[in-house]
Amino acid sequence: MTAAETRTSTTATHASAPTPAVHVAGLDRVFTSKQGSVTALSGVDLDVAPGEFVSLIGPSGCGKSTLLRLIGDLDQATSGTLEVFGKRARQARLDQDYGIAFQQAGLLPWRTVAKNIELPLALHKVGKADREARVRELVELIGLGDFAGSYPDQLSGGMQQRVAIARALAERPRLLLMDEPFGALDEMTRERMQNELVRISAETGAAVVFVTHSIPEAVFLSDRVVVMSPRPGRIVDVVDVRLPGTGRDDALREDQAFFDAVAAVREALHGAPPPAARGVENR
Amino acid sequence: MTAAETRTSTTATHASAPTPAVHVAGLDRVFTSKQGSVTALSGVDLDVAPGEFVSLIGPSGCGKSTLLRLIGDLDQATSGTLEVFGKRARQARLDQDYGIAFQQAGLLPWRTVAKNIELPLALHKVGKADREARVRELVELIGLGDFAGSYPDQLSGGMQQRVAIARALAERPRLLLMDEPFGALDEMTRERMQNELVRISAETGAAVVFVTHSIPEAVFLSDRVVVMSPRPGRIVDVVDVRLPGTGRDDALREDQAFFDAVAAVREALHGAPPPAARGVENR
Amino acid sequence: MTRVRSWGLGLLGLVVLGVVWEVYKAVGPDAGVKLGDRLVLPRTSDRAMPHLWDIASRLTEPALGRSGAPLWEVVGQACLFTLKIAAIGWVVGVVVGLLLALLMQRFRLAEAAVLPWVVLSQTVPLIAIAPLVRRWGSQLRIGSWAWDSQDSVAVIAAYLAFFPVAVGMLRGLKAPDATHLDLMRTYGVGWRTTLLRLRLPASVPFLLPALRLAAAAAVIGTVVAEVSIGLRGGIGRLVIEYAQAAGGDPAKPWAPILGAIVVGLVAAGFVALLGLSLKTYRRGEVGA
Amino acid sequence: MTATAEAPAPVDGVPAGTPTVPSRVLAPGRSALTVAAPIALGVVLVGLWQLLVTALDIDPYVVPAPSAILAELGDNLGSVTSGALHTGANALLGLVIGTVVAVVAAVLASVVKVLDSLAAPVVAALSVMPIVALAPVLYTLYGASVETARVLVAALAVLIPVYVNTLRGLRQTRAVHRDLMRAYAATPAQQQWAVTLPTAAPYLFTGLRIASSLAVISALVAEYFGGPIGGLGKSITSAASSSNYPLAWAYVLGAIVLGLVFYCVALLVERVATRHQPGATT
Amino acid sequence: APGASASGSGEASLTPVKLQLQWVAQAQFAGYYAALDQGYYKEQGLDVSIVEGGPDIVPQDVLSAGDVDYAISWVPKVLGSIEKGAKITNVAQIFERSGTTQISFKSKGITSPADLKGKNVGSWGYGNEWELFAGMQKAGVAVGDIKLVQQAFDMNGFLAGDIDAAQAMTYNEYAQVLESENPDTGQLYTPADLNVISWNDVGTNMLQDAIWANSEKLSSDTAYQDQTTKFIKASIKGWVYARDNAQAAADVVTNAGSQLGKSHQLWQTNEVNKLIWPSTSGGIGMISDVAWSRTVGIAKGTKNETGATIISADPPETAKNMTYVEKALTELKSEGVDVEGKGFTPVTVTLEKGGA
Ligand SMILES: Nc1ncnc2c1ncn2[C@@H]1O[C@H](COP(=O)(O)OP(=O)(O)OP(=O)(O)O)[C@@H](O)[C@H]1O
Ligand SMILES: Nc1ncnc2c1ncn2[C@@H]1O[C@H](COP(=O)(O)OP(=O)(O)OP(=O)(O)O)[C@@H](O)[C@H]1O
Ligand SMILES: Cc1ncc(C[n+]2csc(CCO)c2C)c(N)n1
Ligand SMILES: [Mg+2]
Ligand SMILES: [Mg+2]
Repeated sequence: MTAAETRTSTTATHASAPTPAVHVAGLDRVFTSKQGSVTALSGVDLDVAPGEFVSLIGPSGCGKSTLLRLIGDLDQATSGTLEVFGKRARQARLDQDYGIAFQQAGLLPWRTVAKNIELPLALHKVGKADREARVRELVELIGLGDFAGSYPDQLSGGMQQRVAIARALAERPRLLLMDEPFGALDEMTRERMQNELVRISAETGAAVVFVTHSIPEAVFLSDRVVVMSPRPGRIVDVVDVRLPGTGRDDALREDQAFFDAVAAVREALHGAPPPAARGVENR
Repeated sequence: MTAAETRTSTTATHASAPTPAVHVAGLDRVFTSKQGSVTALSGVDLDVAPGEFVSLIGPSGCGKSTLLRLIGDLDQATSGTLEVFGKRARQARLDQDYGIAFQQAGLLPWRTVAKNIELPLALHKVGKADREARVRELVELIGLGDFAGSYPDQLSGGMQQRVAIARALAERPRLLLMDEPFGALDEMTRERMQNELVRISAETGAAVVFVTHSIPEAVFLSDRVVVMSPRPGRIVDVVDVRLPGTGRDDALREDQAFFDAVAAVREALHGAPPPAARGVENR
Repeated sequence: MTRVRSWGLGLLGLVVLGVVWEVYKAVGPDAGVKLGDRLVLPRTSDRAMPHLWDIASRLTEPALGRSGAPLWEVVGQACLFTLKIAAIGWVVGVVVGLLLALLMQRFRLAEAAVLPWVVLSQTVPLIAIAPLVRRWGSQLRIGSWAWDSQDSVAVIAAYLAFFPVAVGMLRGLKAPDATHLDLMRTYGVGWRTTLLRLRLPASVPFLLPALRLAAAAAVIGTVVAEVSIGLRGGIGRLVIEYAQAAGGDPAKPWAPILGAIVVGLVAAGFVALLGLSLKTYRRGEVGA
Repeated sequence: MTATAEAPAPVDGVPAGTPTVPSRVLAPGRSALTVAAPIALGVVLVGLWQLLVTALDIDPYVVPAPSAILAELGDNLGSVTSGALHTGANALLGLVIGTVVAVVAAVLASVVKVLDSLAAPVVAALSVMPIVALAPVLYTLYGASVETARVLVAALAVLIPVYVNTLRGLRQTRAVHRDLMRAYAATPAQQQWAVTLPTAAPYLFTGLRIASSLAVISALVAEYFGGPIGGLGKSITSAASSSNYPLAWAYVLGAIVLGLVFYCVALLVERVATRHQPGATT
Repeated sequence: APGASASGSGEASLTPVKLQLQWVAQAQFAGYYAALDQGYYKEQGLDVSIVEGGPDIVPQDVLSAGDVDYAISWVPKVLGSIEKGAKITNVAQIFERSGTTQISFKSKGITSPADLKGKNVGSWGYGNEWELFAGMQKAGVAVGDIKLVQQAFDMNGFLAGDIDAAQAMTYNEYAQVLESENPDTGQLYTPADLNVISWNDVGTNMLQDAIWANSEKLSSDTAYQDQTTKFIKASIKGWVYARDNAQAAADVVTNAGSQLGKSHQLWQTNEVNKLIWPSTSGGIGMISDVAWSRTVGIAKGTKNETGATIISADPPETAKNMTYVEKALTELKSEGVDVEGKGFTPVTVTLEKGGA
């Protein structure tokens, strides 16, 4: 109980850094259709510092994807402020300030692994030599050096997802947007990918906004976990889960602090305090 | 450690009941294709007692689905013994001794909810009045009384899955075969469905063979968890997870015994003992 | 609302086409536009491109021939005649196509052996078979019923119509998910019940476009066969006969062309209606 | 004209956790079967045909014997080949023109939605109209002593299946790919090249396969309505009109082979194009 | 089909007979339609149905196949079929002259076959091309010297100038041109605008429309022999009617379902009459030996574009048999019918635009 309390800060007051990677204030998104209107997001405030890892968690339909898409300028807010590195989202998109990965790997099936990773570079007219060097670097990073010439249909789901992540990293974005990128993976691959993402994000120093359904995943990866509630989608809680001095390695998964953080998020998510102090993901 | 040890029985010695619901001995399944041959299952022994709830867990490709399909006579073993209620699998299938549910709900899109549930009854020439009574009973059971006339595309994924389960139950089978039936559901729906399945299986007294990727799910639902390993697919461990006197309700999810069982399965699955006594599902 | 809009745009499209026709006719050289020594844009003489209003007014003038009826009426009669034969051909083609699809679905060997020949059958030029069918048919006589040229034309129509049905229906019959097939197997039901309860309903989204293509094919086959064997009464025969007047009466040959389009659209419309009655079985379809 | 059944559009995005098992695993020896079975059936049927004709002494104008057809084919191989080249050239040119126009039109219609609606009635009319009925007016429009009208008949026959299929393909762009291109701030042209067109390619090639043998038949039937001599169509009719049925059928055989060559080449191209796109089309 | 059959309900005694035409209903076949309309066939105890042809219908093969009892076809086309095994016999040579011409606009300066060299020359094919080839051969023009274009059902290719010299039947395509407007003058074309090469003048004319019968049945079936005489007799009466009542005969054909315009139909009737009358061979239906041997000679000696000839040897004796027509003519003469038409004078026909 106390653990949960101390770690839960009800407002997102992390705007101390000069320009936040993401600055969201009073953001609303209402979808109107023939059937009526759905308030997907209502009054969302959030700041993500450069290099910070923030997860969005919440039940299905609470607006996680919508928020991510707004940040990526793949969708327009109904009202509110949204800045990415101090610019308008559209400008940030045109400046290629972020990389993005979706739940489905979304590789182009007619391009090889290398060509898929190369895609954003090719589109932005990066020179051939630079492109090739970067691709070589990235396929090694994701451990698919031997598969550079393979086509997506020759890869397993997990391998495809790794390629998608490499593609998102290709232009060394300062911000990574990831929408349940590991949703389709089996448990073991997922765990490996998590470790890899931790390594990559640490190496590149990019800020990450990460959408997930899994509490342990959010806790394992993040500095802060943003807990959302549906209809209308709003932020109900932001849980600080990074204890100073804890590395995000496999040992963490078995650590008491980890279980406590999971419990805290679980509590924030389900609204009521759990019967026991240790919350646990139930799948 | 000790907890794990006491609960782990390395052989499946539950054949004390008169005729087991499922009796598998020395089962092999080898797929041969142009590319070569894959040993999907090798030397699998398993008995499931009537009314018992057994989960199969293991990494992707370890042969869980294959084993289930063999039991359901949807596929033929390469060698070994397989009996369902003391009969050959084919006979059991023709006698409609089991009901089956797949990962995808697999409803017929052109039939309403009621008509989908009614399908097996209609195919087996159950009288109209009986059919209607049974369908009414089942839609209530799954809490979709108001949706009997709806078409599958008008239901959410979770609702569809419930219909599929009702369909599997329609003929009151003594054995339920379920292949990751909740795989596509979000966490909360999934939890609800688990509770419902527990209730249903208790009410009907059917034996259940349940395939899942999720350790907590397996532990929550089952009497025993069968842990498998891939290439060749074999049973590496069978973990007794039902403590006498524990009910499978929401409280269990937060119980110490539950965490211990999860840890035991996790250990069996990953091969090495975890650094701490409490294993935890990491997604 | 959107329906009104799309109809409006469709009509506008026709108007645009008409305007393009007339404008090109007005500005284009009589001898057409050449690129090198190949004509790329057509001639614009009145003989090659009659004014649209001339085509329209020609329709209201007498067709010549016995009745003295206006051209549109004569062409309309021919449309009905052609439509009737095409309908017979369509039905026969659909039945044959369905049977072939069932055979191929049921027996893998049949599929392997027959399918290539089904494809091959469509590479045989109709003009080669039309007179043959007439000749073979004329040997047939069952009781008081004797084969006549109309039957030959219907057979030709069926020859074209069966193809899309056989191919489309085969795909449709194979369309059910593996899960659904497994399900039927767990119910211990045989091929027939699986066919009735699963394969046939699941094939509807494939069957309907196939039926529409078959309808178009049946009309095409009917017209070509009518031309080939000179069967009197239909659009095809008018194509030949009105061509003879093309020099002195340039608008006239366009009349049977319009007639052919009308017949095709009516046939396609009929299949669309059929599709409405099978709506329940198309729920699985993603917005087309 | 004829186009093979359209499938309902593939579902956008494969559901997560699709089974690890390929839905249909090729049994060993199946590919041998696909070659041997049709040949066996063909041999049986042609044998039966030959037997019936010889046994019943059937006149050639009822049905010529396969042996007679082959004999004529042997004697007139040069003429059949040159006829096939003549007709094949028209068909090929028509196929190319029709495909290019259809693809350009489909791209325009997919980008500018209004064009699609505007074209709808014309497409509907063309797709049900016997193109051959247009042949006489096309000869008048483009001249009776050149091949143009025949090429156009073939092109028109090709137009509809390729247009309809390509347009459907252009609409299959997956949402995730669209988002991706937007995230890359790709220009519309880049989006077309990188995603939209490659996604549509298998559909285009399916249309092309349907159109391939259609182009041959159409070019051939167009000869019927006039134009320079030398093609297979004219040869078939003139052989038949002088009661030389075995020769007529030798030309028909040439037409069949030509149609099959077009079909098989298109099929091959389609296979290659669809190689890495699971569950694309037909 | 209207006018196709004359069978009445109470006349079971009539023998059903089918006649296969070479083309669709038009005045080219006026005599047969007139005979049907005037009840001449019925008088002979025949219930005749007329079967129309079409582009791909080969009348002589329909006859060989036994689908019909008689067929109308051109002699050179049939000679080829006979050599290919068709067992049929010319029992009445209705047309004495050839109606085939090669027409061109005056401006092209094509007045003789020799002028065809280097030109786009139209022909329908389908066995209609042999007189042209013979004429060219006679004038020393090789097939390779011209560009041969298959002519369509219409004359637009000619009118547009794509075809320099087009094949035209005097009774049909020639009239089609004269029914068309000259865009330069806004008036219909006139004969003065055209040069006409008639194969009758060149001397390479071949025998055209004849009545053909089944050789085997003729040789064995006495009822068929008898019926043949009756059929020829009634047909000739029909042709005599068409000669003496051109307008009425034209109307009969129009009523039988022909889509041709009135003036065109009358023109065709008149021109066809000119091909028959006056008969110089001893009566309509008789073949002059000169014409026959010329036809056979050309059939053996003329090569088409593929180098083939129609026939390689003389036709069998059974290719023609004048017994029946002679008998019919004798009977008709005794009935006072003018079967030679020595005094035949064609009518004057004014063609209207579009043949209306
Ligand atoms: N394009 C749209 N049109 C209409 N409603 C939409 C649209 N996109 C999202 N919504 C609605 O907005 C809400 C939030 O959707 P969103 O996809 O952001 O949820 P989510 O949190 O990502 O859910 P999940 O975990 O299932 O992915 C939902 O109610 C959804 O129905
Ligand atoms: N029909 C088949 N033909 C060939 N190989 C097959 C076939 N079915 C299954 N296999 C192989 O057998 C192995 C076991 O497959 P199975 O589907 O049973 O795994 P699973 O444990 O259910 O995996 P998942 O958790 O991914 O569903 C896999 O390696 C698979 O590729
Ligand atoms: C394909 C074909 N095209 C044109 C004609 C034209 N033709 C040649 S002779 C003749 C008059 C007597 O029938 C006519 C109209 C034909 N027969 N076959
Ligand atoms: Mg989402
Ligand atoms: Mg499985």
